[in-house]
Amino acid sequence: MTYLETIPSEWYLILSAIVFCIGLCGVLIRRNAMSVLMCIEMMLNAVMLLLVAFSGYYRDFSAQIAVFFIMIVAAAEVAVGLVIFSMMFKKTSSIDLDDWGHLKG
Amino acid sequence: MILLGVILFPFLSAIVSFFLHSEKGSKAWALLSVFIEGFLVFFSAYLYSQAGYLSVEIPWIQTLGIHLHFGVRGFELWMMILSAVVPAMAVVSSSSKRANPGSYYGLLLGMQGALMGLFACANLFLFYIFWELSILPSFFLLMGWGGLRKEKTAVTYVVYSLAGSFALLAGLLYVFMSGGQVSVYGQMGVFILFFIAVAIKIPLWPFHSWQPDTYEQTDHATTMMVAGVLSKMGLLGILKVMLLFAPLGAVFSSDKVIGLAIVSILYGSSLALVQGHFKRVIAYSSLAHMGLMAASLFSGTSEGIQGSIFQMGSHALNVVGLIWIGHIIYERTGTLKLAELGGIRSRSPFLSAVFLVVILGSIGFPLTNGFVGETLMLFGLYSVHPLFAILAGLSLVLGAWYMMRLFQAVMLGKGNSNLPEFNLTWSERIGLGVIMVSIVGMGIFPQPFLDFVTPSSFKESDSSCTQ
Amino acid sequence: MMLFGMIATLAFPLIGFFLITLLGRVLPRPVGGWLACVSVAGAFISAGTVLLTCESSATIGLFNWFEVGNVSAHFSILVDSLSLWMSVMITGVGGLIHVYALGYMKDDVRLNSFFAYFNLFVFFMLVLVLSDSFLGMFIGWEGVGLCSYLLIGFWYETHAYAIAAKKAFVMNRIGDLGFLFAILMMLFFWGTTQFSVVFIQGLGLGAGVLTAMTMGLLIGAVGKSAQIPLFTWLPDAMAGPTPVSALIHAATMVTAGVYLIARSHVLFSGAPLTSLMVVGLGVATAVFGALVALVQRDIKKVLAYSTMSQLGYMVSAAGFGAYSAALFHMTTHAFFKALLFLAAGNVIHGLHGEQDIFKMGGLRKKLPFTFVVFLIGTLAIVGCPPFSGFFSKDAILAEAFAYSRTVFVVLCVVSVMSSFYMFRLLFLTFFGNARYGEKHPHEGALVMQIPLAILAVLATVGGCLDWPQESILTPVLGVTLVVLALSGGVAYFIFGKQVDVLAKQPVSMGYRMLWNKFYVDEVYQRIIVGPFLSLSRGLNQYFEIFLGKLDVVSLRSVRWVGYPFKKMQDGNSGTYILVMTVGILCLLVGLFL
Amino acid sequence: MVTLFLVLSLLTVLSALCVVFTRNLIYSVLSLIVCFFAIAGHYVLLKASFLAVIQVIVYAGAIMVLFLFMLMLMNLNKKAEASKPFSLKVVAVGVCLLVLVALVSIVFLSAPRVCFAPLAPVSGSVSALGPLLFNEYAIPFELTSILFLSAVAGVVMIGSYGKKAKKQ
Repeated sequence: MTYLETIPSEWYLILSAIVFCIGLCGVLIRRNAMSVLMCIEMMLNAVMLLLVAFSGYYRDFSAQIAVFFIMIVAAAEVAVGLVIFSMMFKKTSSIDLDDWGHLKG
Repeated sequence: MILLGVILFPFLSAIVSFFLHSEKGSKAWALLSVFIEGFLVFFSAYLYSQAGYLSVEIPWIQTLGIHLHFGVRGFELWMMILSAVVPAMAVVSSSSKRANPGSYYGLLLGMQGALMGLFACANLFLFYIFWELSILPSFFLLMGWGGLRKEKTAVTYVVYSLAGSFALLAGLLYVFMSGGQVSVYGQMGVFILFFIAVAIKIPLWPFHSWQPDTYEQTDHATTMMVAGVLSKMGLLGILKVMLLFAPLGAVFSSDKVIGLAIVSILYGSSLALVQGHFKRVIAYSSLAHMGLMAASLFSGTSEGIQGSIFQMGSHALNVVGLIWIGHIIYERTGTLKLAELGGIRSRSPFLSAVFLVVILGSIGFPLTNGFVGETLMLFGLYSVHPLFAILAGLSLVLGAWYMMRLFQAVMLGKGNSNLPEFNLTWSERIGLGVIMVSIVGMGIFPQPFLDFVTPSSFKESDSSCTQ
Repeated sequence: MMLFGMIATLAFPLIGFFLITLLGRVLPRPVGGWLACVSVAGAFISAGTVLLTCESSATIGLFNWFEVGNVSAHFSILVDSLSLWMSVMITGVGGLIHVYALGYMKDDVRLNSFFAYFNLFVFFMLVLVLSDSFLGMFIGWEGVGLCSYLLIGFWYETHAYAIAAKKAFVMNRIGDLGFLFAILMMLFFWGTTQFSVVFIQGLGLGAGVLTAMTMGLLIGAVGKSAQIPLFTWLPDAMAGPTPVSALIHAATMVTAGVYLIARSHVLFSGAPLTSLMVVGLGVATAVFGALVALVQRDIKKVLAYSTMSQLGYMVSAAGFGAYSAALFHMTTHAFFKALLFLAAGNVIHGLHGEQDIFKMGGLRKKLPFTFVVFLIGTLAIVGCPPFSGFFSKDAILAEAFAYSRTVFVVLCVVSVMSSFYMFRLLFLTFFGNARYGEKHPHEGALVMQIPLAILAVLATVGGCLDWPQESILTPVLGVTLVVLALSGGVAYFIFGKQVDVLAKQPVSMGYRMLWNKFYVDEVYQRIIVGPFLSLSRGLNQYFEIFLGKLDVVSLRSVRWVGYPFKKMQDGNSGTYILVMTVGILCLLVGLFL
Repeated sequence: MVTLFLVLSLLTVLSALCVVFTRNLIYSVLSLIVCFFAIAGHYVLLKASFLAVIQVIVYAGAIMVLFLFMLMLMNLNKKAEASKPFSLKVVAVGVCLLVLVALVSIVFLSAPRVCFAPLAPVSGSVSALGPLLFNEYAIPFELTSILFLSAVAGVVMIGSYGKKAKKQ
């Protein structure tokens, strides 16, 4: 019995849902820009986990390619995000999300 | 295919003219494109007189079944000739010593293109597009080269026009949804919606508060376009759209509309009496004339309709003449306030002679183009009800009064001493001469123009909603 | 022959007008004037030859103007005894006045434009008289109004003259509105305004409709011939140069109303109510004019009011059916009124613009020729037997006698009053002590004297044109002679002697009433013009501002509605994400559960 | 095998909670690294060995190092992090739980469509992924290089923003 038969797909779904919601909760709660960024990374990983799981279930590698591309995008995103935070830090000497309210309506 | 050329050419020349920056170059280009456009229109008029009906149809958006359908009938072609002549006058009379003349002439040509499209379009969808398109250039012209209070005027102008086109859109959608066969009550609703759109554009009495400011604030070429042709769009809206899509509505409420139009006639002519500014007098007088034309369009008699279409042409000519003279005076004395003007007749007899002829044209003096139109229109109103004819006839008396007051305030009297010398340049002399001769010419031999707009040309093509 | 003659009559003044306007600057000064006189004379000769040679009446179609639906208008000349006679009179008297104007306007800077307008006026008057349809007549009708505007306001530098011109034009236009209304009715019923069609089918209409149509025509005539309601422009029209007053406001234009009524007598006879109105208006105007003329000081104003009262005569005559008498009186009136005006012009010219008769007097010695001519004119207008006035006025009085006693009595009283004010005018200007200070009046040039002489001859001989029946001659002769002697003596007794006239001005209420012409002008101003202007000013301020406010309010209400949504964008990215997650949650629930 | 799965998922969830609810930033970064290693473990379990390695290198290695580097640079540890108003936190957590409940209920309510064909398991090794990556997905692969280029350009531009301002 291969590994995949033993674990029904629902479990993976629930696991990635939990991690995703924890990440979402982190984004909502934390005021620190860095932790928000980390939580976003976590949400991405939850999705990637699911993708890989289902690529196994469907025997189709294109999902893994998708994961590969998501990783690339995430890397680029973190890089740009961090630079923006550093610039904002230089400007407002704080990386508290609520202080950055200049673009108000 | 020439119709497409007639419509697209102004847009192309407008785009080109946006890139020109030198004063001489942009004016030369504007003149060239205006005359080419004029040639194209007259050539299509020739074709129309041979073939009897010009149309071109190109499928455009298949999914909605909307076609680029341009079809021209007698009175539409008459309006296209008008919207070729008036810009020509505007360009000839405008001096190019202004900020970025290229875009100025570009906007004028763009407006001309929008008007050509509107007059030639044969389906409601295109009608709406060009109806909207014509507001844009006038707004930018007002903002770019307007008078002192141009911001407020521009806002009022755009708000009114867009409210009108919104009503038009609502009516259009209703007609489109019901696939052309509109129930009786539907026609009433559609009629009211279209009427609002048209009443704002003409303008009729309660919807006119944008008009005096716009006429006063815009520079003279735009005023010529707005007063000369844009107001005729409203009237054309009645002919093309309302009478086709909401005939029952028109029949049912024609008396109310005529009543409203007569109120705007009396209101316009009585207010023109007390205006202090040259252009505001023209604004209110054209409010009165447009009211008369709208009223006679609804009179339902073929003479009334034909007279009003003929009057559209003659009113455009008169208004263009008046505004041009206003511009000449403004250029030399720097003011158009009636209190500060006077005594120009002794300085330039030619200008005062042309001014007198144009005034006579606009108050409907026999042997001028105004008289033929007024008589036919008053006849149309008379056949609806004699009282309407009497009330509308009052505009003749009041017209004489405020026009003579204008003539006297501007031309007669001693005039203040520091009035500059009034030698007209050759282009002005020729232009005004052409206007004068054509006013009297149209008055003595109106038949060729009247044959052009015979009502038989109404029935040829029924412009459906989108095909 | 007739075709060519008629077209020539019409064409001459038009060509004259164009020649003078176009070549105006090029021509040396007097040539423009002579050109005008030649063209009018040419028109006179061609009209005269056509009158003498051909008897049959005909219509010559020129060009069809416009045809729309079942409404059509053709422009063509109608040649019959009435129109021919009128055109001969117009061109004849017009020509003489042109010649006179050569002398009178010699030193005016804008001589050419003056004669251009004069020729244009004669052209439009001919169009009015000769056209064979009411629409054609309307062209002449308004054209004549325009020329009177241009000529009254000829010296446009002075503001008052320009206002008088505008007043004349607007008032004429009110009359034209009535005329146009009648034309619209004709177009509505028969699709054309051709005389032949209108007069044949005219009686077919119902009485009410016919009355309305004839009422329209009456309003037009009242507007043009300065009858009661629309007459205040005539005294102000004296602001124009004297030849203008002579030609337009005495001989030709003002008689257009009478011509209109005479021409459409078929319609008027079919509408008894309107002809009653016509008689009433005519008589009222005659009385009013005569009364006011009694006290006027300005020589031209006196003549203007006397024209008004004589017009009242003609209109009332046309009213009670005496069309031929009215036309005959119109002709003789044209002669002697033009004569009087031109003689007055001589006096004014001599006294360098002085028009107040209280500042004249004793001009008998200084201006003998003008005095003789003025005397002939006065005797003619008063109706002294040998002169033309007697015959034409008595023709009307005879018809009035046949029509109704009261009208006859009133008209007699009017003729007594008119003889009184004419003699008053004569004695004040030419007799008594010289009150004109150190001005030294001199006779006009020869070119001014010849037309005066010809007109004087016409005024005397004019009577024999239509020799009345013998029957009424003898008794009426005696009565008029007695009346004349009486009024002449009284006038001489009051004004003739070397008396200081200024002191004698009575200041009674009646006098002041007459002096300000019953305050009619002020009444119009306060009842019609004033409130109308203030209404439009009020509308202009308050209503336009109200509309302006309406726009601002509607714009502001849109912003007020949008404001709460604006507050939500508070810049805190946290709340944005929270709202977004709530949105996603709702989507999830909505779509999948 | 199942126990291994449960251990790893428990580890992931705990470290995820730890990331969110620790005060100190360093601890949250470290717990995130642990979480990434757990997920890499999951990949290994799912036979996606190539992805597991990539995960370790890219995420645990590169990105987390970057985070640590930025934290040290901005020495954020000192300041006590201001926290959001309590009521907002409760609402946020409530919303997240609701989302979780919604997701889980979708999983159980929707009909199970996944059916496993008992074929031979396929390993997600590099030899299997490589040809796929460079044949079918060649274009997206090249596009990622452009993406990286723009990211680098952006970073350089924003990064140098401070220096240019100082120079003027």
